[in-house]
Order: sequence, then C-alpha cells, then structure tokens
Amino acid sequence: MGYFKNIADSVSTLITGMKVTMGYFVRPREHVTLQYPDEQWPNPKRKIGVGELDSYNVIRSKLHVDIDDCIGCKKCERACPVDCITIDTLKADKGEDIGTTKNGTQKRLLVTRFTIDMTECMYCDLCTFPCPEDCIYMTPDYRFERGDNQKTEISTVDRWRNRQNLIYEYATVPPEEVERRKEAIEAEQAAKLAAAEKAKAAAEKKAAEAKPAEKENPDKPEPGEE
Amino acid sequence: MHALSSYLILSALLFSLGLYTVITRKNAVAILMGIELILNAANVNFIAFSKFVTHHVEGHLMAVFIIMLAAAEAAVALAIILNLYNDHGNINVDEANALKR
Amino acid sequence: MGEVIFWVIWALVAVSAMVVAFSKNLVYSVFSLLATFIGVAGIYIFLNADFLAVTQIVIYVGGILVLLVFGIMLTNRIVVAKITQSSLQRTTGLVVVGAIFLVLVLTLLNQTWPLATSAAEFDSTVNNIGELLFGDYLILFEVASVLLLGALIGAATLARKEL
Amino acid sequence: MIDAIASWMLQFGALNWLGETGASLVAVALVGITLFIFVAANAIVLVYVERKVSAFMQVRLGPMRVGPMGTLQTVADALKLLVKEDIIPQFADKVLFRVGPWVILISAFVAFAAIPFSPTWVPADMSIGLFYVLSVSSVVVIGIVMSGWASNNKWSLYGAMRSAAQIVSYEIPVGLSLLAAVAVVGTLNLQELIQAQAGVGNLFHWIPIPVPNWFIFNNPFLFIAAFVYLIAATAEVNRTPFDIPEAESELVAGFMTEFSGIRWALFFLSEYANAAVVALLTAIVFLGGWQSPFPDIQGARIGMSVLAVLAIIWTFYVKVKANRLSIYPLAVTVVLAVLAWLFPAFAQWLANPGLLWIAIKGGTIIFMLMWFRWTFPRLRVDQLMYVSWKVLLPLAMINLAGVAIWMWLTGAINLVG
Repeated sequence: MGYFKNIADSVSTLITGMKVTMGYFVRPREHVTLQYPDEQWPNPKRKIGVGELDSYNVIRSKLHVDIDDCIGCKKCERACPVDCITIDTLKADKGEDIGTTKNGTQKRLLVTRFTIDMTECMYCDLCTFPCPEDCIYMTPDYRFERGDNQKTEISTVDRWRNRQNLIYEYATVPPEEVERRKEAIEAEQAAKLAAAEKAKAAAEKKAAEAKPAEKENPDKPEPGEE
Repeated sequence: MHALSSYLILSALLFSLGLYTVITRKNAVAILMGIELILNAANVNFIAFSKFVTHHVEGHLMAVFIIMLAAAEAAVALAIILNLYNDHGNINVDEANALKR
Repeated sequence: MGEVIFWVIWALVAVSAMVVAFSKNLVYSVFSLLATFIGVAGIYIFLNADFLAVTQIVIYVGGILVLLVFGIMLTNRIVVAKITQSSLQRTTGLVVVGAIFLVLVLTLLNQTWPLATSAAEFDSTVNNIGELLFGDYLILFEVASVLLLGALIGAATLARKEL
Repeated sequence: MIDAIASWMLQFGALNWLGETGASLVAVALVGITLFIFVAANAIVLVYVERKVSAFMQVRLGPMRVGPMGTLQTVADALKLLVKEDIIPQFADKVLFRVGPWVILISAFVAFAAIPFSPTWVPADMSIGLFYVLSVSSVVVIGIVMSGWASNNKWSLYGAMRSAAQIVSYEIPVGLSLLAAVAVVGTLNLQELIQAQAGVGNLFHWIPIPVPNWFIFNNPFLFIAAFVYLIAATAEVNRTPFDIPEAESELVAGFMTEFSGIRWALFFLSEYANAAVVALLTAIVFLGGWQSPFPDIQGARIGMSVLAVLAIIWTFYVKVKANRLSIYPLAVTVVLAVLAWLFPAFAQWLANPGLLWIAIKGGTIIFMLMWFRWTFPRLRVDQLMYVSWKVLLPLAMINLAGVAIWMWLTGAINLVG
C-alpha cells in the first residue's frame, strides 16, 4: 500500500507546487527586482552621530573631493593613515586669479594632481576633519563603475593586478596647462639663474677688466621675457 | 528500379564484413557488432527477396522476428560480457578460455 | 534522382560497415555502426519496407546500439577518448572472408532468380504485417514475446553482482 | 505536399526545365529550408518565452534591455553564439566531437517531416508517421553519447550515460501510452489520427457534456495516457525535472560541458526542437491536432461566449478573493466573443480546422513543459528509474488493457485503416 500512497502523495504535492508557481505567474506584476541603473533601492539611514557630529551619519561608501574648493593645503594627504591621497600643486602666476572657494578663501595653489586610491582607502574619515574648506568628504554613492570615457589603457599582461580603474583623479587642470606652467616656472628659474650668472660674470669681468669678451655658454637656455 | 543483385551484393558484403569482424576481433563487444552486421545482411536478403521474388510481406515478418531476436541476443550477450569483465578484468575472448578460475 | 540516392546509401552502408570491421578504434567502430544501421534502413525504404525501416531504427539504433555503447563504456578503464582494439589473424581472416565474398557474389550473379511478374508495389506494409502477425504467425509472435521476456529476466539475472 | 509543390512548380512554363525529378528536389529543398527556419525561429522564440515565464514564476522581470521588453535578447544571444570562438579540447576526439551535435540536431529536425500542421500542410504524409517520429527521436541518444564521449571529460561521460539510460527507459512508457491512442483509431498515420478526432461527442462517451471528439475526452484511459505520455516525453527530451543528463549543479553541464559557440547553439536548437515535437505530438495524438474545438459557426459563437463567461467569473473570483483586478483574460475573451457574434466570417474562421489550432494546442503544451520546469526540483537518478519502471510503465500497460476493455464495453470502435 505504501506504493500507492507514495504515488498519491507525489501527485498531490506536484499539484500543490504547480498551483504555487501558477499563482505567481498570473499575479499582476509585483516584482522584487529593480531595473538597476534606472531605479535603485534608497540608501539606508543611520543615526549614530548627533549634534555637531551630524556629518558622522553619512554612509561612507566613497571618498569624494570638490576639487573647485580645494586650496591644495595637503592637510588631508598628511592625515591619511594609509597614504591613499596624493596631491601635487603648482604656484599660480603672480597676480593671476584662479578663483575662490565657497568659503571665500582665495586659492593660491593650482592643484595639478589629486588622486584617491580607492583600493587603499579604508573609509576611516580622518581626512575630512583637517580640511579647512570642507571640500573632502565621504559620499553614500556605492557605485564604483566608471564610464567608458574614463577608461584607462591597461596592458593585457597587467590586467589581473590592475588598479587603475579604482584610482580616482580629481584634478581638472588639463595636462597641457600643467606642462605650460611647469615650463614657465622652469624658464623663470632658468632666467633667474642666468641673471645671477650674468651678474656674477659681469662682476668677474669687471674684476678682470683686461680680458677679451667671453663666449656665451651654449648649454644655457635663452633668457625668458625679461 | 534497381536490380535484385545490387541488394544481394550489399548483403553479401555486409555478411563478409560481419564474418571478418567475428573471426578476427578479440574484443567481445566488437564480435557482437559483427553479429549485428550478419543479422542485418540476412534482413536485407529477406526483404529484397520479398519484394522481387515472392512479392509478399512474409519476408518482412521474418525480418521483424530477426530484429526481435537480435535485441534479445544483444541484451543477454552484454550481460554475459559484463560478467566476463568482472571475472577477468578485460573482455578479450581469447583469454576467456577457462570455465572457472 | 532516386538512383543517385540509392547508390549513395549503398556506399554509406558499405563504407561504414568497413569501418566497423577494420577500424582500430573501437569507438569509431561502434559509432559507424550507427551509419550502417541507418543506411540499411534507407535500403529498406527502397525495398518498400517502410515499417521495417522504422523498426530497424527504433530497435537497432535506439536499443541495440545503446547497449553496445554501454558495453564498451562499462568494460574499459576509460583514460582517453580513444579505445584501441586488437585483432588476431588479420591476413588469414581477410583471405578467407574475401574468398567467401567472391564465391557469394559469383553465385549471386550467375543465378537466375524467379522474379515476381506483377509490377504492383505494395503501398504500405503496416496493415499486412499486422494482419499476418496476429493471424498466421500468432504462435510465432507469442513465442517471440516469451523469448523476449526470458531474455529480459536472464539478462537482469546475469548482470547482477552476486551471481 | 512535396508532390503538390512540385506539380505546382511545373505548371509554370519557366520552371519546366527542372523536369520532374528536379522539381521534386527543389520542392524537398524548399520544405526543408522552411522547416529549418521554423526550427530556428522556434528556438529563438521559445528561449525568450522560457526566460520570461521563469522570471514571472519567480517574481522577476527577465530580459528587459535588448529591444522592447527584451524581445531581441535571444536574437542577440544567437548572434553572439554564432561569432564565438570555436573551441575543441586538445584531447577530445575531434571527429566525434564535430559530428555529435549534428546527429542530435538532425534527429530532432527530421521528426518534423511527419508532423501535420494543417489538413493540407504535412511535409510527408506517411502511413507510419507516429512510429517514424518515435524512431527518429530515439536517435538523439546516440548523438548525446557521442558528444559526451568525444569531450573526454568525466562529467560529459556521466551525463551521456545517464542520458542514455534515461532515454532508453522512458521510450517504453512513451510508446505504450501512444499505443493506447493507436489502438483506438487503428492507424499510425498522423493525418488519419487527427481526422478520426473530428466532431463533437459526449465526455467519456456516456457523461452528457458536449466536448470535442478528441482522444483525451474519448475515454478515461486515454485521459490518463495523455499525462503518462507528457511526463515520459518530458523525460525523453531531457527537460527539467528530468534533466539529470545535464544537471548543472552536479555535472557542470553534462554532455554539453565542453561545447561552446555554434556547436552549443546546435544543442539548444535541438532541445527546443525536441520540446516542439513533443508538444505537437501530444496535440496531434490526444488533443485533436489541427481540429477546431468548435464544430460550426454556432458552436464557435457559443464556445467563445462560454469562455467569456468563464473569464468574467474568474475576474470576480480574483477580485473577491485577492482584491486584484485581472483584466486581460476578460478583455480578450469578451472581444473575441463579440467579434464571433458580429462577424460570421470570424466565427467560421474559428470553426475551421487549421494551423491556428495546432499552434494554440502546441503552445499550451510547451507552456506546460515550462511550467513543469520552473516548478519541480530535479529527480535523483534512482527516483528517475523508479518513476519510469515502477510507475509509468505499469500505468501505461494498464491503460492499454483498459482502452481495449473500454472499447469493447462502449462499442466505440472507429477503425480508420
């Protein structure tokens, strides 16, 4: 009799299962899945810090810099315990206005490089406190994918250990501009050097007096606009 | 359409190849394959004669019985071959020369 | 057209049967048996034996060939996809079988068969076979069914481990 | 059908140069290409439907991105598979590895040659049609064993051997359950099998409910045989819950593990071709094939109205029971019923036998196969053999005897042959 009971049980359970799936099939659409990039679940709220520590409630998913407000003081770089922030700056030209921050501070340094290595970052939030302009902070944006326009060239050999896609570059100064400024500064220094040499040479000349005119040093670059 | 002899030659060829397989192979399954070829040859003959000579389906009936026989024979033969493999570790018929060991 | 197809099938049967007989690779042998069986089924169709052709495919391909493949897989230590098989007395066998084949062919060609005079071809054989099977040949049919049952039980008994 | 096309071609003077054999050859090629396009389109559509059905049954969305509602997803997948790199493992048996998928595809494909799609559309109207379809679909197992063996991979070999054992076992219940229907009508010709199911009769011959004269309603044993066939055939084409040959959680992908690109696409093509053959065969043998469920115009009108009333009741039921409004079945059936009453031509079209009905019936069966697939867990190997040998086989045998007794009791012998 166990044989027939087994068959009867199987048939009844099969019908039950089919009823369940058919119930879901004909049900008006109440899907669990979302069309991900278009619609997302809201970020969870959390309440740990209160009062002046309200910024502590931010979900720390990614470190972000408002590069327009950065004055290049490198305080965050120094605060970072894992050295995931790298900042390079150049001095602005004399009298050049490179803008002010939202706090009204006049920027004096041009930030030519501001990279955050998100593979190193440990989300400790320590870099955000020293910042005098409140321009570096944690965001709840958990999506680390990069669009095609940000793709970097990766050699096939190094692909497996490549981190380039997670090193975020925030500086917006175009490389030609950086190049130009660097050249200008070098030229200025060279000119200063040349002037110093000239002065020295003139002094020597004066001291020597009788000697004939010396040839110019061919290595020396042309003096700038002086 | 086609002469009877074309079927008969095919059947003779199948029979010869089956016979060759049966008498030269060592592997028991290969010998079984040869037997199937021989049975197929017989079937072709039966059906060819039933179309060209007797013009009646009795030849087909013989072929049906032969196929039935082949099925039964293959099942039993494979059971025996499996036993052979369990006893000897291979199914070479020239090594299976003892009734019991 | 039918002529061409017939000879193609003829050649298929011949070549695949040769592979069965001569191939060193056992697996090629058994799979070329598939081509032989299907080709023979095609030959049956040219002989107006449609029921037989289909029976051939069902039983030989769907049954016996699967059994043979099982036999090969269960009786070899499978390391690579190639299983070689050895033969004995190849030359002697070839000579003897070739002689038999020649004798057969010569006999067949020199014989005059009493060919049927009526040109009418039977359209479908199923009804005729069915009527014969359950009429004149009923006893044979029943005996065959008993034989099949016996073979089934015998095979099951033989294949058990504790025999 | 081949002869009809050939003679139709020869009516044009421009095609006379073909001659009789040439014309029939061209006709064969035409029918073959049409069937192949049908098989390919069938696979593409069914893969999409399968993904959507599975998604809805699991409260998901399924493919949504490519094309409207993701309709072009499978087309994109097919294109991807066609251009993918063709990999053959180094130690595989190269010849068998190449041949295996084609054996499977061809054996699945040639079964369509005997399937009648409408009263006139049948590629080859052969007297042994049913037996032919069964026989060519049994060749699949050799292709599976071939590809599994040639892969030189133990998972493939396990899958192939499981598949062989499974298909050989389940062929017997399939054959016996179809034999029950054959015993009723006395022919193996599929076209005659369908013609025998014309008209309207009483449910199970005695219960006075007018139903179409289909075999599933003909007698209770055939009703059971239909389900036995459906279950056994599901197993024979290796679909879930009987998919142990390709059980992805145990055997990677069974016999298809080593295949990629176009060869893998061939497996998919043949899988869905097989599903279509099973569905069409169920429709033909048990559900009347291309026969319309309605006998005439009046029958079509009344039938559609009954459907509309049923839809209204269903809508109220859902509204009361679950407080939801399911409007689509209601709208469709009511519109169809109104159309049937307004336009006699439409009602006549519904009452005509044809491609529409076999498509609807086959589609329903395919949906049932998908429904099985996304409901039931996979069977264990021993359970599989238990179901085949200890449940389905005795049931099919008892059915066969029962059909004979029923026919003797009712005198309902309608021999055609």
